[in-house]
Parts: sequence; structure tokens; C-alpha cells
Amino acid sequence: MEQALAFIAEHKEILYFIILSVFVGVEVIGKVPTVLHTPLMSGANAIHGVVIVGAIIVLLDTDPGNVLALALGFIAVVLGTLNVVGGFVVTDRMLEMFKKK
Amino acid sequence: MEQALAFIAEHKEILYFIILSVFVGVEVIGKVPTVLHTPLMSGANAIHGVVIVGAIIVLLDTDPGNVLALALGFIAVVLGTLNVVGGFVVTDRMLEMFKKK
Amino acid sequence: MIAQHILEIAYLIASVTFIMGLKMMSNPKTARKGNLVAAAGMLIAIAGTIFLYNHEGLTSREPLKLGLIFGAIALGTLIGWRTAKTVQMTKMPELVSMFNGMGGACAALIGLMEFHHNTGNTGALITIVLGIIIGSVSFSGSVVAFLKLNGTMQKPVRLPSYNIINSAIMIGVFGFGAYMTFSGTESTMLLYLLFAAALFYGVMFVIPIGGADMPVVISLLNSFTGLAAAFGGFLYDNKVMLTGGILVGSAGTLLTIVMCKAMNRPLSNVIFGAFGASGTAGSAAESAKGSIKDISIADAAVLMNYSKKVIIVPGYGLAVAQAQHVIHELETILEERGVEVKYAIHPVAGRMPGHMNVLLAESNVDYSKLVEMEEINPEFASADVVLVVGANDVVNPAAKTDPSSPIYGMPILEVENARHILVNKRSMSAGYAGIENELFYNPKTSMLFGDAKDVLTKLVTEIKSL
Amino acid sequence: MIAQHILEIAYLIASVTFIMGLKMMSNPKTARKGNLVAAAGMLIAIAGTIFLYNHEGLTSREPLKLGLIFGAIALGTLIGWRTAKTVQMTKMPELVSMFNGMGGACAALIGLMEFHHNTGNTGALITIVLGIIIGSVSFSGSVVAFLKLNGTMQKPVRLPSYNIINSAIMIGVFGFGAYMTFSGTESTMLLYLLFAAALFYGVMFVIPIGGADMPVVISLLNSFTGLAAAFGGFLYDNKVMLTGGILVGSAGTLLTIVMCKAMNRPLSNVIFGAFGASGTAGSAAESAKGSIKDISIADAAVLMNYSKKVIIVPGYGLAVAQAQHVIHELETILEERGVEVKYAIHPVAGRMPGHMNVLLAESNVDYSKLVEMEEINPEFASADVVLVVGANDVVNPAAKTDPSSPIYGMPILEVENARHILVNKRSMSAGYAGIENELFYNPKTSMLFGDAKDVLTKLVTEIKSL
Ligand SMILES: NC(=O)c1ccc[n+]([C@@H]2O[C@H](COP(=O)([O-])OP(=O)(O)OC[C@H]3O[C@@H](n4cnc5c(N)ncnc54)[C@H](OP(=O)(O)O)[C@@H]3O)[C@@H](O)[C@H]2O)c1
Ligand SMILES: NC(=O)c1ccc[n+]([C@@H]2O[C@H](COP(=O)([O-])OP(=O)(O)OC[C@H]3O[C@@H](n4cnc5c(N)ncnc54)[C@H](OP(=O)(O)O)[C@@H]3O)[C@@H](O)[C@H]2O)c1
Repeated sequence: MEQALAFIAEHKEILYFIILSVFVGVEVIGKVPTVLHTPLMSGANAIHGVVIVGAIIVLLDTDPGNVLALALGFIAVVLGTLNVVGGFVVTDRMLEMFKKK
Repeated sequence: MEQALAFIAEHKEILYFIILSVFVGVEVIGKVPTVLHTPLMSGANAIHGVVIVGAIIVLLDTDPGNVLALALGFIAVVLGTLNVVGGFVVTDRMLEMFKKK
Repeated sequence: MIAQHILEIAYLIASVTFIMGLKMMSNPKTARKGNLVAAAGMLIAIAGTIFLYNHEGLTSREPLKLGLIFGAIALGTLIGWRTAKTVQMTKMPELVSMFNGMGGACAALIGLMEFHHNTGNTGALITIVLGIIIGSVSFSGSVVAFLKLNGTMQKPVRLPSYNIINSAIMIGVFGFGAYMTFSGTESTMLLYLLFAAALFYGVMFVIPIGGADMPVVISLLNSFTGLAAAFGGFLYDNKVMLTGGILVGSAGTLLTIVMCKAMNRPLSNVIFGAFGASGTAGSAAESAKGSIKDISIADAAVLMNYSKKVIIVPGYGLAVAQAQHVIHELETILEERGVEVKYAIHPVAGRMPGHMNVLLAESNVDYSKLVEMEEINPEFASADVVLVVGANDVVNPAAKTDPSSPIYGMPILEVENARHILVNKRSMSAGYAGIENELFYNPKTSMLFGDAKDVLTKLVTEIKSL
Repeated sequence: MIAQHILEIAYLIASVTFIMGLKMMSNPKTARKGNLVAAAGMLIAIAGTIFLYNHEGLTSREPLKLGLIFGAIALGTLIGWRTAKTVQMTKMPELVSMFNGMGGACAALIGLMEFHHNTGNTGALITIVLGIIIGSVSFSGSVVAFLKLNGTMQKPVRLPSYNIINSAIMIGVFGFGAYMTFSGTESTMLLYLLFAAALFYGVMFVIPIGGADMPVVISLLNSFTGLAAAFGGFLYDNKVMLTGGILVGSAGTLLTIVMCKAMNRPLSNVIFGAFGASGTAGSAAESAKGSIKDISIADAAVLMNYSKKVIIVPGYGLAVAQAQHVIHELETILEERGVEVKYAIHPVAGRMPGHMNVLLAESNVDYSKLVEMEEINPEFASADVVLVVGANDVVNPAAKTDPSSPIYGMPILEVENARHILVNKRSMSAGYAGIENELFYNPKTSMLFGDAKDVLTKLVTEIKSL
């Protein structure tokens, strides 16, 4: 119990960060009209492609002689890029069609 | 310039905290219907009464022999309490009247 | 250590209740609970601080100090509770203003006391000095706003080119603050001088603004106090003061802007001199279009009694005259006679957003009878009588027809579509915007001059006798 | 050091763009710009990481590595861009599903590679193992969802009491993960076994769910991937991964719930077996009430040609048949003949929220002709003809009249108020909810059987010849 309390208190910064981010995420979405649900899902999908940053870090930090690690890192970056680029482009394509004529 | 960058980077935790809090504050309010503006203003007013926590801290940390400080601290706590109690009670009174009959 | 940890968690919980509370307050169904949730969080934060806060080597809990704290809280609770419970609903703006001022003063006092403990620590001094300045401005500004709403201070006081003077004072105060922060001075005299200068600026800031603009000013000062609380949070690295302060700071700023928008004027207009107090108020001298028609109480009573549908448009005058109970009586008696009665609620009728809802709810008017502008506007065409009580700008057709009018573009209640229009006010004077209202010259309009409460009381008596 | 600082600021800016982007995407006017804002932030975060990231002693930028990174990005951009630009609008759900799976796989791979660098560091291992599990589930689940939407995997595969089996697998996977975290094992074999187990669970999770429920599943997996990205953020104490991940995690969860609500069924229903795939789909065997009336293309053409007002109700069948361009042609020709044409858009028509808007916007239908349910419902009474194309559940009156119906309570388009109702579908089979629709037996209703594209094309030809 005491340990749990200490853990929470010591990580309070990150807890506030998480809680506030969750609130922001929920509040920001809460106002979306139904029409925009599909583009929004797609846009959010593109944003979690930020995981590519992790893939780049792994690759930068890897031992340059470790071929397996380099290969895996390469694949990870390709996958991340697909998520990011595909996500943003397709969202843009959808939203382009919404503009008033 | 370099110093400014360093300052920002070193205080990033608090910056994220502030930015996220501002977003939460704005988003949360953004959805309020006009009918509730008065109670909301009053409720928000009560919440900033949290400044009373600072007044209590000042009083707890003050030299017990310093009469002027004790007196000022006393006044500060009274003022803070007025803000908190008055604010919440009057908000409740207003909202009570909104309940469906 | 464990006490510290529990306190941190208490602050975390309190912060979440503040967010949840504000969120719940934004929905009519959960609003009341939301207020209680935030209040519970506040209680946790306060109790936690009193019993668990500890700054090694500084904090002590002598009976004297604890006695002072509990005494202060008891005193504040007593006064705050009583005032809040007994004040009239029409005095809401005054009350919020007063409580806001208390918070600002509290923040300023904290800064005054902490200044000497932090000599040399520039980071801390920045937050302290800003806390003093903003807290003081919020305090003295709120007091002036209170006096203006109260009627004690009637006319806006305006020095020539007061905008320039005020800007100069503001720069002076902040320059003074910068000196206090960076010079390393320990002079108590200078500190109190800064306090006084900030108080003075607060007065100068609010004094040129017209009384009718006070709600906007209060909302702005409300967010100032939030900011001052947040600076306290920085000083003590106290998370709950930070969340509470920043939340109110940002929410309050948005609310201020929303209020201005609803009245169709920019915030800068309110602060830097605007029609609210400019000369035009008296000069409703635009050539009157047509003539005014009076109606007697007796005729008005007959007209309403034999109508199918009456829509009541309440406005600021109703609030001033405290006529909310009489109007409810009128509504009840008409309904007994088989007349359908509804209230048309304009979002900025009165002097605070939602003012009319609060007021009418107080007098037990059925919530479902209060209809928002967008919904009621199509209904006017089917109303036999519209009774306008102490409203003026919110039914002024110039908002739709006259692009040169200061209220042009503001959505209004389209009462001119009804068959008969009855208008109750005391004279032909203008309302908040200080402009002529063509509606009164409309052939369908009949005027019922007099104080709202008087006229309505007579109307009720008359209808009862029919 | 300075590079580090700039990188932190770049991350801060990117985080803000993510928030702003999501916010702007929630408003039709700013949505497109919002997407670009978030994309710009992403670019900043990626470029910053490539050039500025530095973990003392580990990071190195050999030409080989940089080559790999830029090569990977170029490859990913090429494929992603092409796919996104060329895919048909009706295939949106598949596409989002695929891209989502890629992100999940990326997160899982990061975990696989970081595992051995963090032996003994429990805190890091927790985030790594959770990242692997959640990322893998999201990946394999998305692939299954993709195959189902694609039509490759038609029927839901359901083992007996699959809910219990799945729960057991889930507990097993997490237990395994806990072992990997706390045992201190360094076995690569076990690590890949965990990866495989998580992938397997992802398949088992999605496979029993009906194809029609896939959009909800994708939205859920979308928020899973967000969570996996956030765990990566914890691992590297990387703020932009944290904000991006948590934002999508929370927003995605809410969006999932909102989607379920719009269809009037709880999320648990979707995941733990629901009508979407239960036997009822075939057993639309409830006693038919009355008889079905056919109408010829020629008669339908005449009827529509001489109407004053036609309302078109598009549904899932229109999307499947890719008939969005033909329907626009029909609309144009009718308008040329002086008929007023509008589209009635039900929020959950089709298979994704907003599906119909996207689809019809693609075929250049004027935005102002797309009318939301709440607004169009009162208009049906004044319509001469309602043409229902490939819609079923969204016009099923059982939602209002039959409390035992699974769609009871869902708001519907009240087409039965129109004078004539034309329904185009291929057969009498049920729609998504798998239930009978009384509307088809309504005396006002005439059926136009056939594939939507075929029927509409013929209709257009017929009207042209009139
Ligand atoms: N709600 C808000 O948030 C807010 C805040 C600030 C400003 N405002 C502004 O306030 C205005 C509100 O419009 P409104 O139509 O409600 O009020 P108004 O335009 O200010 O008009 C009120 C009218 O009530 C009459 N009146 C005053 N005392 C009365 C009494 N005792 N009995 C009967 N009549 C009385 C006055 O005429 P006599 O003197 O002839 O009796 C006056 O013309 C708008 O311009 C709005 O922009 C609103
Ligand atoms: N929008 C969303 O977010 C979402 C997500 C998941 C589920 N749903 C659910 O999906 C349903 C949507 O309702 P809906 O009315 O749009 O569709 P629906 O109820 O699923 O009915 C679609 C109808 O289209 C017909 N059809 C299929 N292919 C066709 C073709 N090529 N040409 C002509 N007709 C064709 C089918 O009948 P035949 O086979 O006889 O032709 C079917 O009855 C709701 O129940 C909703 O809850 C919506």
C-alpha cells in the first residue's frame, strides 16, 4: 500500500500528463459531427503513426553490425511510414470531397 | 537564443502541463449552452478559490512569532474561504432552480 | 514521506474533480452534481493541505496557527454561506464580482508575504510579483465593478484620452514589478507601493467602462484571478493550484469572448470605450418613425384573457423591477383561463448570459415553458399577443434591417410577426445599446408604460376580475 | 545539448499540432486544414528525430543507417501515397484497417528489438511487453478485419463457446507477458513465442465477429495502436509519442463508443457475439404482413419524372453496387426536368459513420443537397416519391414500433410519410441487422428489384427517353 502511494506520488508528473491528455483527446472528439467520423477515424489513425519515431530511434541506436536488427528496424520504419503517409493522404482525399462547391 | 531554447527544453514537463490544461479548460467550456453561462462563471469563480491552499501554506510556514504575518495570513485564509464557500454555495443555489419540476 | 505522498494524491484527485466538475457543469442535467464534485475536490485539497502539507524546517502546527486557520475558515464559511444563501437572484453579478475580488486579494496577500522569503530567487520572485499585480488588479477591479452594478457608482468616469493614460499606468506597474524582481531590493515600502500601484491600476482599468458592460469585465477579472492562483501554484510547485488556476484562466477567457460574441461586439470595444457608456445613450434622437400608441391596463387584460397564445419576452427591466414572481402569477392565471403561455428567452436578455433563465427558474416557472430564441422565433407568427416586459435591444428590428446600427447582426426575437405586441417599460428611453427602437412605433404595438412590477400586478388583478 | 533542446521543442510543437489537428478535424470548415496541420507536425517530429536525436554512446549515424532510414521512408511513402490515392472510396474501411495494422506491427517490432537491451529493467520491460502484445493484436486483428471487409473471409468463424476460449487465450497471453517481464529471461525463442501468441490472439479476437461489425472493430483496434504507440513513448520517455498515442487512444475509444451508440447497440454486444452475424440474418421468417408489389422501370421513370419533389435514401447497397455516380446522374436529369431532388442521409447508413456523405461527395453531389436525418424527416410528408436505394435498416419502422426488435430505439428516416415509396434492392434479404422490414409490405411501397447500378442506369435511360 505504502509502496503504491509512493509510486503514484513519485510519478505524479506523468500521471497529470496522461490524465490531461486523455481529457483533451476525449473532449476534442466529443464535438465531431457524424459526417466527419470516417475522416476523423482515418486522421487519428495517421496520428498514431507517430510510432515511427520509435522505429527511427531503434534504428539509430542499433549496433551497425547487427544485420537482423537493421533489417527489422528497416521494416519497422517502412511500416510506420505507411501508417503515416497513407493515413494523412487518404484523409486529405476524403476531406477534399467535402469542400463546398 | 540558446539560453531560451535550453530554458524551454528544461521546463518541458511544466509546458506540456500548461498547454494541456489550457486545452482542457477551453474544450470543457466550449460546449456550455448559453443558459448555463451564469452558473458556470460562478462555478469557475469558486474553483479559482483554490488559491486558499496557498494562503494555508503561507500560514503554516510562517514564523509563529511574526504577528503581522499571522494577521495577514489569517485575512488571506478568510478571503480565500469566502471565495470558495460563497462561490460553490451560490452556484448550487442557481443550479437548484434549474432542476426539472 | 508518506504524508507527502498522500497529499500529492489528494491534489491529483482534486485536480480531476475540477476538470470533471467543469465538464459536468456544461450540461444542464449534470450541472448541479458537477458543482458538488468540484466542491468535494476543493474540500479534499484544503483538508489535505492543513493536515499533511510539510515544508521541512519551515512548517509547524502550533495550536495558535491551527486555531487561526480554523478560525479563518469558520469565519469565511459563515459569511460566505450566509451571503450566498440570502442574496437576491437579481444580484448575481454583484455577488460573483465580490467573491472574485476576495480570491484576487488572497492571491495578492500571499505574494506580499512570500516576497521577503525569496529575495535573490529570481524565478520565485517573477511568480510572486505577477501574483501580486494580477491579484490586486482583480481585487480592486472587482470592487469597482461591484459598486457600479450596485448603483453606488453610476456614471463611467472618463479622463480625457483615458486609454493612453491607462496604458501608461499599466506599463508603469509592470516596469515597477520588473524592478522589484530583478533589482534584488528588499524594501517593504517599495513592495507595498507596488501593491498600491496595482490596486490603483485595477480601479483605472474598470472605472471608464459602463455599468452595463460589467458582466464581461467580471468574467475577464475571473480569469485574471485564475491566473493569479496559477502563479501561486508555480511558486509552491503546487499542482492543484496550477490546475485550478489554469483551468479557470483559460475557461474564463473563453467565456468572456463567448459573452462578447453573443452581444455582437468585440472585447476590445468593451475595454477601450464602447457604446455601453458613450454619449449615444441619451441621444436616441433619430427621427421617430410614426407615433406611439398607449393601451390601458383594462384593455390589455381583456386582450390577453381572450387570446389563444401569449408569448412573454422578458428583458433586463424585468430583472431590475424584480417582477419575476408577478410574471409567473400572470402566466398561471392566463393558463387557468385556457391561454397557452410561453416565455421567449433571448441568450443575452438581461445583463448576464442565461440571466433570464436563472431569474424565471427562481420564481418556479416550468422549465419547459422557457423557449430558446431559435425555437421560438417561428412561433411568433402563431401568437395572438406578445408581451414584452422590460426588454428592448433583444427585440429591436434594427439588428436585422439597419447595417449602421451598433447591434446590426445580433440575432433577435422576431416579435413583429405576432398579431398584437404589448410593450411594458417605464419611458421611451433606450436600453443597453443606447439606440432607438422602431418596434415601439409599429402599428401593431401598444405601450404599457410603468414599472414592470406595478404594471404586471395591476394586470393580474384586472384579469382576475374578468 | 543544443540539438537535444531543439528536438524537445520540435516534439512540443508536434504535440500541439496533433491536438490542434484533431480539434480542427472536428469542424467541417477546418477539417482539411487540420489534417494538414497534424501532418506538418508529424514531419517535424520525424525530421527532428532523424537529425537531432541522440542517446549518448548508443546513437550513431553511419551512412548505412541513414540510407536504410531514408530508403525505408521513401519506400513507405511511395506505397502509402499510391495506395491512398488510387483506392476506391467505397474501400475506405479496408484501407484504414490496413494502415492501422502497419502501425501496430511497427510498435510490436520496436518492442521485439528493445527487449534484449533492457533485461533486468522491469519498468522498461513492462512497457516493452505491453507494446508487443497490443501492437501485435492490433496488427493481426486489422489483417483479419481487412480480409473480412474484402470479402476474402466471408463467414464469421465461431468455435463453440468462443467467448470463454478467447478470454482464456487473452489471460494466457498476458500471463506469458508477465512471465517475460518479471522472470528475467533472455530467451529469444520465448520472446518470439510471445509475439506469435499475441498475433494468434488478435486473429481469435476478430474472427468470430461479423463482417458488418468491422468498422467498430477497426475503430477499436485504432485506439489499441494508439496505446501501443504511447507505450513506446513511455519506453523512450518520448513526449511526442506519448501525446500522439494517448490522444488517439482516448479519442479512438470514444469514437468506438459513439459509433456503437449511433447503431443502438452496446460495444460488448459487438465483441461478444451479436446479431451482426448470428443466425437471425437468414431467418427473416417473421410472418410477412401483406404482399409485395413490383413496379417496372418504365412506370418508376414516369412516376419520378412527373413528381415535384423526390427524396433519395441511399444505403449500404448503393455503396456495394458502386452506384454513387449513376445516382448523381439520375439527380441531375430529374432536376433538369424541374423536379426538386434531395438526399436523406442517415448517420449510420452504409458501413461507416459518414459513409454516405463521403461516397456522394465523391460523385460531386452538391453538399447542400445532402440533408441530415433530423432535418429531412419533417420533409418526407411533402415528398411525392421516396427512392430507397440499397438501404434497409435505416428505414425500418420496427425501430419505432416494435420494442422486441434489435434495432428498437434507433432513430430512422420516416419515409412512410411520403406519397410513393420506391425501394431498390436485389432480393428480399435482410440488411445488416438481419431482420424483416415491414416497409416493403406497405401499400404505398413498390419494389424495384435488381442491382442498384443496373436499375439506376436503366432508370436514367428511361427518363431521358420521356
Ligand atoms: N445578457 C448578457 O450577457 C449581457 C451582458 C451585458 C450586456 N448585455 C446587453 O444588454 C441588452 C439586453 O437587452 P434587453 O432587451 O434585455 O434589455 P435592454 O435593451 O437593456 O432594455 C431594457 C429596458 O428595460 C426598461 N426598464 C428598465 N427598468 C424597468 C422597470 N423597472 N420596469 C420596466 N421596464 C424597465 C428600460 O426602459 P425604460 O428605462 O424606458 O423603462 C430599457 O429600455 C443587450 O443589448 C445585451 O447585449 C447583455
Ligand atoms: N454506418 C456505420 O457506421 C455502420 C457501421 C456498422 C454497421 N452499420 C449498420 O449498417 C446498417 C446500415 O443500414 P443501411 O440501411 O444502409 O443498410 P442495410 O440495412 O445493411 O441494408 C442494405 C441493403 O442493401 C441491399 N443491397 C446489397 N447489395 C445491393 C446491391 N448491389 N444493389 C442494391 N441493393 C443492394 C441489401 O438487400 P439485398 O441483399 O436484397 O439486395 C440490403 O438489405 C445499419 O443497421 C447500421 O447499424 C452501420
